[in-house]
Amino acid sequence: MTFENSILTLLTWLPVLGAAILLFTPKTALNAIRWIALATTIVVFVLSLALWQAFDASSAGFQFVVNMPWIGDSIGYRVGVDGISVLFVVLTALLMPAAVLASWDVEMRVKEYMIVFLVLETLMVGVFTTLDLAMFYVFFEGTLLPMFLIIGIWGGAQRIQAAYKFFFYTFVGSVLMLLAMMGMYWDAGTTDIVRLLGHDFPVGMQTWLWLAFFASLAVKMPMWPFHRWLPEAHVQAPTAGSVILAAILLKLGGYGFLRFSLPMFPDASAQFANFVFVLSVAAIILTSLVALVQTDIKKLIAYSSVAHMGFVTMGIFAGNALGIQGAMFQMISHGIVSGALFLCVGVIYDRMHTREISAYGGLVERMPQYAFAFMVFTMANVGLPGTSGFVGEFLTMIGVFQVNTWVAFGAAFGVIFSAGYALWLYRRVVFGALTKDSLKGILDLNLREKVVLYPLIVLTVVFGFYPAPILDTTAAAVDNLVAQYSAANGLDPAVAQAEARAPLEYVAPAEGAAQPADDHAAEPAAH
Amino acid sequence: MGLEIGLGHYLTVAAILFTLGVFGIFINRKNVIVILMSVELILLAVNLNLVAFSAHLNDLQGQVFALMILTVAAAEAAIGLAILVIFYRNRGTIAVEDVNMMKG
Amino acid sequence: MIIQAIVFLPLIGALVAGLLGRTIGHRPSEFITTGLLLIAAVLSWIVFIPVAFGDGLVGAVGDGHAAVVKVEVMRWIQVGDMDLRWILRVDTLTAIMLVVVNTVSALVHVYSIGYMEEDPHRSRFFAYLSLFTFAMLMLVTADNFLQMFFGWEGVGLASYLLIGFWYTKPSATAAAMKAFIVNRVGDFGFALGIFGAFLVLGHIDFDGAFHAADEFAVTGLPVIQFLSWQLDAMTVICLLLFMGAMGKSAQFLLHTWLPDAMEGPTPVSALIHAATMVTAGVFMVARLSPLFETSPVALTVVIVIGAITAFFAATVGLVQNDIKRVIAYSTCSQLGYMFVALGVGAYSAGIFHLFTHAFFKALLFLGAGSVIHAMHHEQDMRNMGGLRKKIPITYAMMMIGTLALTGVGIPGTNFGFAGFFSKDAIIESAYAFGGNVGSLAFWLLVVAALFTSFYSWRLVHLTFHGSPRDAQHHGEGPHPDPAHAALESHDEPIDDSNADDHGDHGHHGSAYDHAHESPNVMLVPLYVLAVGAVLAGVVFYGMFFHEVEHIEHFFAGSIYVDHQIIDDAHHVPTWVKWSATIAMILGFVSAWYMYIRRPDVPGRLAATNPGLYKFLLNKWYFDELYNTIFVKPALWIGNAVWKGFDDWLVDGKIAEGLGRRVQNVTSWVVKLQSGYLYHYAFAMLIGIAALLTWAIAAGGLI
Amino acid sequence: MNSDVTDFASLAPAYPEVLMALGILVLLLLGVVINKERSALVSWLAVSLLAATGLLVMLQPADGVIFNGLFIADSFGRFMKVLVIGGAGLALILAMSNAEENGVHKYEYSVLALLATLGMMVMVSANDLMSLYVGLELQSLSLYVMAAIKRDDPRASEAGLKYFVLGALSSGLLLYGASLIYGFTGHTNLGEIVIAIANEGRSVGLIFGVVFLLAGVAFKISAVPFHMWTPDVYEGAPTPVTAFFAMAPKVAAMTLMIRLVMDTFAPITSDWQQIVIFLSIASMVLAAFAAIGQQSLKRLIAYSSIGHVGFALVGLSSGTQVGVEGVAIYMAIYVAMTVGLFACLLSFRTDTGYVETIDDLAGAAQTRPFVAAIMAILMFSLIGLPPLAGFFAKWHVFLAAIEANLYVLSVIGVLASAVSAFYYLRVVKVMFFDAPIKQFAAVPGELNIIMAASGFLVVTYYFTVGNPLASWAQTAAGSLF
Repeated sequence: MTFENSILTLLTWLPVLGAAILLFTPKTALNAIRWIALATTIVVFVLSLALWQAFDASSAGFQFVVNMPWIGDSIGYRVGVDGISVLFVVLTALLMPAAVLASWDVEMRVKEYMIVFLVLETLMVGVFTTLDLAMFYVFFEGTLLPMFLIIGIWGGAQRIQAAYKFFFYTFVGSVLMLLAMMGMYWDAGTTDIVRLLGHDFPVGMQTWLWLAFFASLAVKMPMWPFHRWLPEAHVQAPTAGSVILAAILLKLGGYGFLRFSLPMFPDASAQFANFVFVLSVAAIILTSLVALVQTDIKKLIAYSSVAHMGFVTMGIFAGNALGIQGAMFQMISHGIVSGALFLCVGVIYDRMHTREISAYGGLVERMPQYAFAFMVFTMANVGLPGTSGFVGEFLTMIGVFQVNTWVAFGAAFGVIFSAGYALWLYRRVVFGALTKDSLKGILDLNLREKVVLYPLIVLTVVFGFYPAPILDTTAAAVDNLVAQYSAANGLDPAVAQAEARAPLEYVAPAEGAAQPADDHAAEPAAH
Repeated sequence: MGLEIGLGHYLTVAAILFTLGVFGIFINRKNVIVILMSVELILLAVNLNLVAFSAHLNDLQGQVFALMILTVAAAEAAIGLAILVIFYRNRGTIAVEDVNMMKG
Repeated sequence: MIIQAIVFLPLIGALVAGLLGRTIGHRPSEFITTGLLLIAAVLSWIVFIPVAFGDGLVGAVGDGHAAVVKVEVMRWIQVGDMDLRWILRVDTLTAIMLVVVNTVSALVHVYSIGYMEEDPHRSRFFAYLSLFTFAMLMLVTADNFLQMFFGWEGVGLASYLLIGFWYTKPSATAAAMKAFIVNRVGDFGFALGIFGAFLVLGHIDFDGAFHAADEFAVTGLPVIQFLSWQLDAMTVICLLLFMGAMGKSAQFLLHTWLPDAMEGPTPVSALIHAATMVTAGVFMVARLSPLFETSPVALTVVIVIGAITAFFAATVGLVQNDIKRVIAYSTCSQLGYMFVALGVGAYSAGIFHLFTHAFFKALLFLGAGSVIHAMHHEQDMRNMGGLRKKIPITYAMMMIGTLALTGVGIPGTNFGFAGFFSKDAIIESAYAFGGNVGSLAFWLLVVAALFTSFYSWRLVHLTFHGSPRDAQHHGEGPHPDPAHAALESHDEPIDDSNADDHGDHGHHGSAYDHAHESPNVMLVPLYVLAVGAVLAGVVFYGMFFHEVEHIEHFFAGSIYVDHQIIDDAHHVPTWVKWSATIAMILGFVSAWYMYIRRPDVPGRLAATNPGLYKFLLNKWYFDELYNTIFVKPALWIGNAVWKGFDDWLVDGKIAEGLGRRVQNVTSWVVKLQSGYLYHYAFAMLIGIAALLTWAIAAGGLI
Repeated sequence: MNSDVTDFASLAPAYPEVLMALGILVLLLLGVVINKERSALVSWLAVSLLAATGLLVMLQPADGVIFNGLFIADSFGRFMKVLVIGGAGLALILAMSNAEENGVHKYEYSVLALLATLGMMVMVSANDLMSLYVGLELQSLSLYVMAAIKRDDPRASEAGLKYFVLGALSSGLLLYGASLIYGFTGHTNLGEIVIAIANEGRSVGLIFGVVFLLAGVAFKISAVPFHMWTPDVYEGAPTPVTAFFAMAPKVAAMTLMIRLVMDTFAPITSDWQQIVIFLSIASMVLAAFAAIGQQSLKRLIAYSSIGHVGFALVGLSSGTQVGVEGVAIYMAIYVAMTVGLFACLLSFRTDTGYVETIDDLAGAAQTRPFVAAIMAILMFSLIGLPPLAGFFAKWHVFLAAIEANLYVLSVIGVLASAVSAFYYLRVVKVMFFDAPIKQFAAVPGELNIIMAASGFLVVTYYFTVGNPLASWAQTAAGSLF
């Protein structure tokens, strides 16, 4: 048992241990339950920071690896993280304490609530740390279970329908991925992801595998037009559920694309890249427009999540370092920002018990601190430079511009529309005169809410100005991925790397005045 | 050339008996007793088959099998009748159409 | 250190006032931010003076392109070979901007102490002002595209916050949103331009990009596949970048936000929407002049857009009634001038106008603020008049600003206000550029100069001359909605009919009666700016436009200097040199005629040409047009996709439809389980038959 | 032909069966003589007997073919026998609480269950059409009686009658098939049949025989379209009896199916594969849809079990060792889940009797959180949701199908599992999301233990039993090849 070989196991299963302790805590000891849950998540968070600290960013390979066969020939106990997954672990661990704190006022079935959340944390961390294909599915799909309960038990009025939709959309997509994984097992003879990454799948097979993975990941992401479950799930889920859903669970899709689709099925990925681009741009433009006309705060943010995930898929399938790094960053950033936005909604929902935009207005009058926090996250959502939201959007767009200008062109509309819906929301909720009687007595952030929101503000701004901690961590792994992807598609890796001088045509230097453009270039003072 | 009775004929007769038995089960809508008889008919067809094959193959196993079936069929009939009796006690009818409390 | 200090002192001020303002109180917040800004302003001058009057930038390194000082702050985005760092870059162009930004900002800070005296959120206001200044400084000291974009969006944010400062006013928050979103439309192009520049030039820092652009002289111009077309890469990039400039500098088509932005407190209008932020587009084009020089097409577009804006905004300015809106349209128009200068290749002239304009336009705005302050937040000129007696100092300052704006001076001599030098330089350059485009630009600018003169004097006459017309002012809130009022009221107010009807301008309690001169804390900034408005032209004319050698030495490679155009501009025919002045005089005379001599004329003119009048009054109906072709369709599509696609098709028909199909199948399947023994037996037999058939047929036994 | 059983030691492969048979006789006698009030003693002794037999199976492995080829003992059989015995034993334990109310308090019930179990053990070890038939009938006849054991209950007697009539028909079908196979191969011994088929090839008569025989077995595992009895019998029979039906007989019949197709009909794999695939798809799809329409919990479980047979058959369809391994694991997990499920079902008692419909469970999560939690876990597991055991069961069978390139079958299968999720989730929804309407009676201790054990295994499958079970199943499947 060294740090090297135990840290991931510990990180993954510690929350379940916490849940087990809760299981034997009396149901009425509400505070004990809350504190145990919080303590567990905080310990996990600290451990995740230790993991990040110990992580060697210069290496592209997997670290802290444990690899042993376990069930039969097919399933093993394999864990390890690389630059792509380690940050998701940290993100998960970061947001769980926030989720627990945001749920402090939950009164109904607190014990079950905390247990379910802790189990969910194990599953989420497990997705990112496992290096076994089957276990990936186990964790990936396992998250359905607690989330179904979270939405169904602690959700809003339409919670049952929402929980069902959440479940079925994801489940139907995922079972196809399961079959694809089995096909991969038989083709490669292992479920060890490390070995699968080195395996060349036949091109014909890749197409089918890619599509099967797409069926699952696109729903999870969610990509347009498989997104319909998301607004409903978000609207109905309790605050912490929305936070986790938006911040972590959506990232499973992007992580899956990065871990499987791109490196393992490079030919199919290249073949389907345009398809993904079309859906991504549709997501960015159409769902942004849909967000524009929402009347429910959470729904609006949910739709904006779909749009932001469009940037992620677009960046991933740009297939170059800029795009993929951008997608990685966008996912982390969106995790923080959208999580925080849902926390913000939770703050006012806890006070007013409505999510209707029209029920609010002029909150800044009574809640200046809240207005400030909400403003920061709104701006990050808009992608303002200096917030973390910008870096990801920028990198994905600049990455995809090198591949396909149409896509970048379409995606850039997101820049406009996101400002539209986010600011309009802010205007209607926070600005304006405080005329509604129901709002007159509303209180500003309390200490607990500050403890949750302020660190996220700091992160949002810090990563906007200094994204290096994230980008440096992912760089080696992403470069490796890009090199692999490019090599498989017969591209020159140097081009796909950020060097980025896509082959340009040059007009031959002019001999005389025949070509005015050249003439001009050579002698700018021609007028 | 007189008609020589061969394996084919036995099998045909058995098949007819079998079919009769099967039809007896699902055409009959009146009485459960008829169903029990149809079941016996099916078993009879099987026995006929076995014995015919046994003779044809010149192998005793088929006849042994047939004897076992006879034995078991007896037990089966006994149990069947017993169940029928308690059914009748509970419901006062043994019409097949009335065996319809549970469905869906 | 001095450069870091210049850039980061305002940030410190902003953070202190913003985060701690509630704790430390308003007054300390004001003093801290203002004090830090003053220091920054002084430091800016310390940087600038050697550039202007000495041997050039202190500590500058000639890197082959420009004499420049670079200060690396920290890393930013490093992905693959894209290496972005926070670097403060100072060269002559930046030094000019530092002076402009910090000086005006410091003065506005000082002014605001007086202007915002009664506002309960003063510390927030000062935090925003300082934040804006910081963002603007980041913009002008940018060393790469992205840092510029950061500043670009940062000033956008500050502008958003400041326009919406009075958040209880729906019109203010709407205007704030509009400003941000319209700017985002420009940024859409800017961002794509950056992507394209990175793709084509391979560098995202300016030096690398300029070097790469230089190499095109050898290699020939690149062609890229943009969307579906093979296009000249540099043209595409420059046009996209220019789109950003159009948004930020409120050029024709993307100008609609600027007049609405006047909802913000007046100091904000002076700082952001006149002197600094709106000139960011001009700065950007000048900064990227080596790139724009590779694309004549793009430059032509810059000229045409600039000229149209100058003309268009001036026409609208003719009929506006809100004092700030008049100045806002004037700003728009002047920015058009600057772009024309840039487009024709006279970058230095454009920057010159930027420089002088900052002084006199800030002066005008702050003067207008002083008027508004005096009139208790009355902004409608129809309710003013005769104020020169009440607020003589403000009147004097406004006169100086007006003289500078209209470009009063004697051609061929060194007598003239700031605007005279810079505006004439632009008009002459436009003429010198020649060709259809040059002629068009020249004539549009001259007409615009006439209009400028007219609306400027109209403003002065309506506000300060004549008799007070504020009787109808009673009973209105402190923040009337001028946009609304302007749309509602179609009568040209000038024939004092209102005043005559009510006749009681001695009426007790009118704003006029209570009008008072502003305190010194507001007047001192006016004096300083007035000095600039008078002297900025004559002192700096040599560096910006007089001689090519001088210009080159002064700018030290920080912008592209086109010898030809500047030489040509100095050798235009005499009538061209006089044209602007004549236009100015014509404008003055007609304004005098219409508003002093015969005040009934404007009303009659409006009555006889109602179509034209309404067209101008409603700003060429751009808001309505955009509302119809962009906003409403966007909302309609959003609704249609939401209700039609998401809810009806995907959810109702596919997802839940699938659920209903399942239910249908279920009810059918359940019926099969009839409960009858014979059905069960039959099912088994059917099963056997099917299996037999299948096994034998598929097994090939038949 | 001389007997190959010459001394007691040569009976070694059949020791468990011998022990069972003797034990049953003793218990029967005991039951006759002891006081009626003390019939619970017989139940406990029956459980002990099963436990002893189970231990004997596990601890004294003896491979071999005895009784002149009628009986075979191999590790595959042992694996399945342990499941059968375990399932039977657990079902007996389930029957003990409130036995009187369920009509299973009579000592005959235990004895019948043991007899049925003995029949199943013979089925598992059958190596001849005759022993197969005898074992099957011993099982079936006992089950018919068990279904109707609550004599004064009209529904139970209807269940018994339906089961009997259709069972008799299916026996007839099976026998008819057996006679045809005998006729066309000349043998009743499975080992000799396989040689004969390999030598002589296929014929229409043989295929007829195979279809009839498999149809007879399919009835026992309740594969569609031979499933019709299942919902009615499950609903009508007392719940403990249903629990018994749902576990051991399925395993035994499935074993028979496996042995027949993998061993006896190995030379005509492509023929039986078609049949099994048909059964599999039909079962999965029909069960998924039909279950959605159910209100009765027991009917729901009936359809669920039909569906699970379909999934198990997916593994069998592959015709490979991995497939058999998968089915073996599937059945083991299925038994573990089913026993827990019935324990939950028996725990939901109101003062007026057992809950019948799904809606009766409303709000159970608040009134009976432990039972509801276990039930929810089991429901999720039955869906096949990871990380629960049900997922690993599906993983193993579909893995085999994919290996055998049965893509269409696999896709239909997973989609059917998605549809089936609908009705499992409904139970969770009713228990967890709805408001409580009923008060439930206290839960007997042994049920709590069974539920806890089932829940524990299902939840911790990956860590606890996953590994040993997989290696054991591997060994077991290996013995067939």
